[in-house]
Amino acid sequence: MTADTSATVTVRFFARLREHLGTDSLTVAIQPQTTVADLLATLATRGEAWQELTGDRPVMVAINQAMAKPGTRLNPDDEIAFFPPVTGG
Amino acid sequence: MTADTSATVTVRFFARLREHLGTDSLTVAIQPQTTVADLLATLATRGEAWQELTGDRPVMVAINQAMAKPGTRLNPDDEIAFFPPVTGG
Amino acid sequence: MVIIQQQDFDLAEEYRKLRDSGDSTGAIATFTGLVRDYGDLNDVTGLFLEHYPGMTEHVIEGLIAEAGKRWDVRAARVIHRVGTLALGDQIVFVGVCSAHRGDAFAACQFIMDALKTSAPFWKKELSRQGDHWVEQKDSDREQAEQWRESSD
Amino acid sequence: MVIIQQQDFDLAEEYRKLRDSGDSTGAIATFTGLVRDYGDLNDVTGLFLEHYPGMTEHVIEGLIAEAGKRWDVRAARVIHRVGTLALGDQIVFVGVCSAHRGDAFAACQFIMDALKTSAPFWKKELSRQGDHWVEQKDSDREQAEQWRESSD
Repeated sequence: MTADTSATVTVRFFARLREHLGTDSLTVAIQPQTTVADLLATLATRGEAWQELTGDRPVMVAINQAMAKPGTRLNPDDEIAFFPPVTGG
Repeated sequence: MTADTSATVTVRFFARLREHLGTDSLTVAIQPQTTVADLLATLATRGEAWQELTGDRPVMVAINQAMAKPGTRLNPDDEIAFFPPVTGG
Repeated sequence: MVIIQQQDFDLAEEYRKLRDSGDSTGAIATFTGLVRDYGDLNDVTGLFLEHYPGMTEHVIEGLIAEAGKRWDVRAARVIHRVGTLALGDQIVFVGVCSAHRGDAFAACQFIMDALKTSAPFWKKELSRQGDHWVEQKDSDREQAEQWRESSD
Repeated sequence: MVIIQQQDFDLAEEYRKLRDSGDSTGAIATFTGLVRDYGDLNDVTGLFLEHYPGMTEHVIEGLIAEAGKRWDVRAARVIHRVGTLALGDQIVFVGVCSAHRGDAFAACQFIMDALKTSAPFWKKELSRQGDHWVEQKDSDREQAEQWRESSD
């Protein structure tokens, strides 16, 4: 089996996270078996602002527009969204 | 002390009772110390239809537009209303 | 504000009046009751609603006052129609505005539930089988009782 | 029916559509949320609302479907605005029509409570002190949790 090193996911940020990171979307290469928690840890190394993703404040995650958990595995071409707890209504 | 034999109350009927008795209002002389229950017993002697007032089906009473009970005493010029349980809304 | 009337009412107008009650109002809950095509009878064509003028208004004003003691109520409006109503007609409107959504819902539902068991209205169903005075339902009494149990 | 839009909505129009859903509809409950003059800050001048297009609609449609399993729901409409809103503006509308008033109230309140903790909207308060992303409130989480405990 050959690892598919060209696999990527789209990562989106909303609200406070979007403003804090200064980006609303980016494309990230993933290894097979990568989980949400792995992706967060990788993103957190991009710079000081990015440590917010693994800090004390809660970060929610959705995969392909459905809520997911830190242990959920990613698949190529998934849309991963990170955002603060929701505050609509 | 002289009994005030000229004292009267207005009696009103609503809904099913009004239709059943064929009247919506009448004036009744009362003795001192007369209660709601006394008034009902007196009215029930007016004819067969009037026995409905002391029959099995519940009859609610209001005195001067506030809910009252069988033991409540009447005062001259009171407005006494008899009606079935309410069904608005 | 309690209004008993024969004519129809306009929900948009009632809502506008509730909304005009101030900038601190964050939540408006409304309830509207309509004439259904079934009731005690199965082919209801309309209703006749009778009330006790004067007492009706006092009772409902009392319910609004009680709601105001239990919840944050910035304004409340109740309209109840009387007379002959057709299928699908509006019967009753209850609207509450509050600073908080939970309070708006609770006060609106409390007023509606309590109105059904304490305001002197009587409903006669009109149908092709004949007319029929509606009997009070156990479920309505139980619904109203719930508010006593949850009393503070 | 779920609509996410920048422009304002007309309660009368929403109510009319709910009412048109059939003669068996005896009860219509509505809730409208408005921009208040206080929140986390005390001199709020407006709000900015952001959402996750697509996911928002799916989540709310799921809440309406869940409400339909738990209660008699003949029709339900949800409108939520996004973008910049001023003080007193309408933010959200939830309307439910049902054959029964208890079901109309319960389904309307459930959808509204669940929307607040599960639909991907984020609210930024605008004030003279500056802007401020609103934090989720414990009370909103608890309100939504209540519906789980009372689950059948």
